[in-house]
Amino acid sequence: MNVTVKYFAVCHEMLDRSEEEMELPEGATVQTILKRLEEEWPEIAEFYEVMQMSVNWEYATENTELAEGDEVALIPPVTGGFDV
Amino acid sequence: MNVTVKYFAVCHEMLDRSEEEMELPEGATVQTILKRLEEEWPEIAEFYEVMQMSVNWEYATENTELAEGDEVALIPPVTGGFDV
Amino acid sequence: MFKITTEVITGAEVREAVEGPDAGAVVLFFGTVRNNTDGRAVRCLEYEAYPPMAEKKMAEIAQEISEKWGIDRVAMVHRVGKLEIGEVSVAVAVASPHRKDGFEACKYAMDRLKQIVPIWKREVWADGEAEWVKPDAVFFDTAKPHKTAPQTD
Amino acid sequence: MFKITTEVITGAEVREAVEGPDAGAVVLFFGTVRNNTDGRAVRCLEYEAYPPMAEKKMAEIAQEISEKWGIDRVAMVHRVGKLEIGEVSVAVAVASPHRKDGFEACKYAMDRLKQIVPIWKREVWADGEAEWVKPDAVFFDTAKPHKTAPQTD
Repeated sequence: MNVTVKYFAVCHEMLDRSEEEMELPEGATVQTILKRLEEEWPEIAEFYEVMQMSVNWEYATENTELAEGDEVALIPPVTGGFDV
Repeated sequence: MNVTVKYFAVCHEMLDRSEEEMELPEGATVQTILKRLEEEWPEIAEFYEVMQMSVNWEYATENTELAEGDEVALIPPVTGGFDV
Repeated sequence: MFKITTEVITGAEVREAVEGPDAGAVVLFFGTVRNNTDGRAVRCLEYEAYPPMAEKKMAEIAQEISEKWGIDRVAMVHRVGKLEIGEVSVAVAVASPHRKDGFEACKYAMDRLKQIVPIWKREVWADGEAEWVKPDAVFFDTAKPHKTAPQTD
Repeated sequence: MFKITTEVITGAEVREAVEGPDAGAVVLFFGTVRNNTDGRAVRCLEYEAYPPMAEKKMAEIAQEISEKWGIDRVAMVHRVGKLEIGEVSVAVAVASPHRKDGFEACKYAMDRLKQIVPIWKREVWADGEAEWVKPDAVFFDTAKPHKTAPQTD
């Protein structure tokens, strides 16, 4: 199946792209994407513990299962609004 | 001595004037003014317990002593701003 | 900026009075004239103030805020005269480095304004009756029409 | 009204979205770009968002406010792109029948916005360095210049 993966802020910068299509095996989860990114750029794994993931605009876990056409995103810690 | 006395809102309406000059004996206090108003319009005394007085733009008590040129005001319960 | 005005309040006046390049959080409060009070239809409101004392008391509230929160950017404006439904009667702006303090200080300003600032409201009902309002209850039902009350629409 | 925008935020957009003849208290919050962060001079800020998810999360915050306070008039707008000192990054408006609820709900909206709405800030310092910010600390120091960072003034 094919999914779209989006990268924002520091992830966008690290991976040097803002989104891509990924072909994944049936039964793939969010974890499948994280592992694939780690192969390409090992440093990104350091940020996994502070990062969240979303599937179709909703926060998801590593175990969330994916389906054809899903929009997945890596969500670094959000810092919108006003500082203090 | 002469003082200016100001009436607002419901007091303005009851007394049918917004201010007046009052000639008072030496040693007069806010109480002196309240008594004089009560003689003219006995009903006003009913409101004394919920009303405040000011002398020269500062809240005062019945016993506040007055001086020549003071500006005194009857302050009905304030209701500015927004209701709730 | 602590002001009693007969002009329309836009909000820009209080906001500009508190904004600055080092103040990141601005909290504003607007009180507007509602079309009803406890379900009774309102035609308009009339506000009267004792302007010099009202402005002095507003400045005192700002001083209290400075002492409590260390916030020096506070502005308050209250309109007087006849106000139509939806018009702004009062605007308060507070700029602060921390948003939590800004919300608290702005709320405090409104609470104190209603306690100590000499401003009075007269409700003109849709049926033409009018009365001065007192906190939590009608203070005085006017038997005779008030001088400045609109008798027709 | 829950919106990510590249346009200048005036405040009128959120205020108009919540105002009405029966809503008397309007509380607004503006977050503006400060000229310094912890004393270090800031040249400008850059915000990036995930717009569809950000707008969805804003609507969820409004739903939480509706459940907690029974307030249905909430509007939020957040700007993205490069913002200069003094410009508004975020505006929240809440109209309510009671001012206490309005202050609480507006503060809650800002608290939640900073927790769950996918928007990120990059600080561009006066000396030209830039970094993505994380809550309470710098998340990541960028070794290479960011694609959209201004390198000169």
